Amino acid sequence: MATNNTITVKFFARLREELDTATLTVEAEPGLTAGRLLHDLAGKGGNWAQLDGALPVMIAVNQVMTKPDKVLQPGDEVAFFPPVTGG
Amino acid sequence: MATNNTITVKFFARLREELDTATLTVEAEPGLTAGRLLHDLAGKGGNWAQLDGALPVMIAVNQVMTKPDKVLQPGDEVAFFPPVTGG
Amino acid sequence: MIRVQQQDFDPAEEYRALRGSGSGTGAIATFTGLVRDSGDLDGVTGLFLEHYPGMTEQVIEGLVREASGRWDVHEARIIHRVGYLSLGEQIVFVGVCSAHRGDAFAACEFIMDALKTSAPFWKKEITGDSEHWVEQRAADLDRTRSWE
Amino acid sequence: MIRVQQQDFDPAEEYRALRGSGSGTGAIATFTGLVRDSGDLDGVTGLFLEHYPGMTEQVIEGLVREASGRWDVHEARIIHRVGYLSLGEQIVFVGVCSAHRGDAFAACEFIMDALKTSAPFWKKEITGDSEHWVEQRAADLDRTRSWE
Repeated sequence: MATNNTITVKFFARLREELDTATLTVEAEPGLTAGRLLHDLAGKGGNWAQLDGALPVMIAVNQVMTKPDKVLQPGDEVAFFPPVTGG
Repeated sequence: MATNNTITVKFFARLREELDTATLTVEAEPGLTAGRLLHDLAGKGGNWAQLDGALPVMIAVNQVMTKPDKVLQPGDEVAFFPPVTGG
Repeated sequence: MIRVQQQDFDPAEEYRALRGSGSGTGAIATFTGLVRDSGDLDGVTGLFLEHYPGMTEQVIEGLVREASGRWDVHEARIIHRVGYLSLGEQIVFVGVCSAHRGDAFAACEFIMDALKTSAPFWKKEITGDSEHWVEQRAADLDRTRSWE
Repeated sequence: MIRVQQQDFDPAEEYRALRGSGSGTGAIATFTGLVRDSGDLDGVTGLFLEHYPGMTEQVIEGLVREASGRWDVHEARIIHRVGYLSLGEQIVFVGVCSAHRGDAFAACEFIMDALKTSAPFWKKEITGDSEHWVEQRAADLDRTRSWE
């Protein structure tokens, strides 16, 4: 879980596999949006570059689906994942 | 079952109860339609009078739903019943 | 599989049969109707169900053929009970399996709707001290016409 | 009743629970999804299902609340499996009971459609020698939007 001034980031399914990452922790900067965080992560290059628009990425903050302009707060849990395919 | 020159008439549900008749046999007259037979039976009076339009009566000939203008043949089985209510 | 019978049925058996219909089956939709305590009358304690033997089975076979022409139906299983039934008892079962859920749902609901308006069954509601032949509901006819 | 679990389930148990929901229940609609041999790929031998623990349950609870607001729903029971599943295994169960069949069918189909497009589950198809994350189908999104 995130501590005081951090945000927990989760990845699922194809993203989890291709990024080889289920969870990571980032600093909570004032005004940071979910979309900006996604863009920053894409800047790592390699497979991470796909986060910047190549394929649709869904966003949930604190387990509720949300839009990229959602501002993140310290302690938030933000998840990025492909469109869902259950049922 | 009907013999050579007769038609078997069946009643179901409310009609069977109110007419106190499950089955009867009538002569097969040339050109007799199901609707005409219904009208003739209504002529018996009493509870039979309801067959002449007071309440909807469905008609099946040889177990297939049909319209009143259907001409009956010797050996046919004609059934009169209220709108169905199963399921 | 079409059965008209007095005795009760087990939906679990029907489900097992549908599930065993082949490796292309991805979707099983079922419907079961029960005797409930209010219909045309309140305080219903039971039903009496009459049918037209022979014609009933033919009509239901026709409904299954029609559903199979409109949707991908791997198998349909239909059971309708007749005779006296008490409150809470099972009246009717319709189960359909298909490759896809949309077809399974549509065929199951179509057959169930059409059973109510096309198959020669008649239902009499029984309360503590009276009996009453159920009238066909305009809403049921409308539901069936909505499939046309 | 909402369960997300690895182990198999018995639709007959769920049906019994729905049937026991009260004397006003006249209609029980159920849907079960199975692993079938052709999806995005042919020759599928199994699936791997991943989910987002916690969020999944919240989303499904929301779908049940929404269905209950739109239709007469006495009870809804939903089970979705996760992990590795083989060909023919049960994936998902949705069962709804109501006074009336139209409500039972509609709520059951609505929940099932919305599960496919709103609940955080992801499906990977496995064939003899390859794996493939299933892509969301436009048709599934269209089905869900048709309820709006």
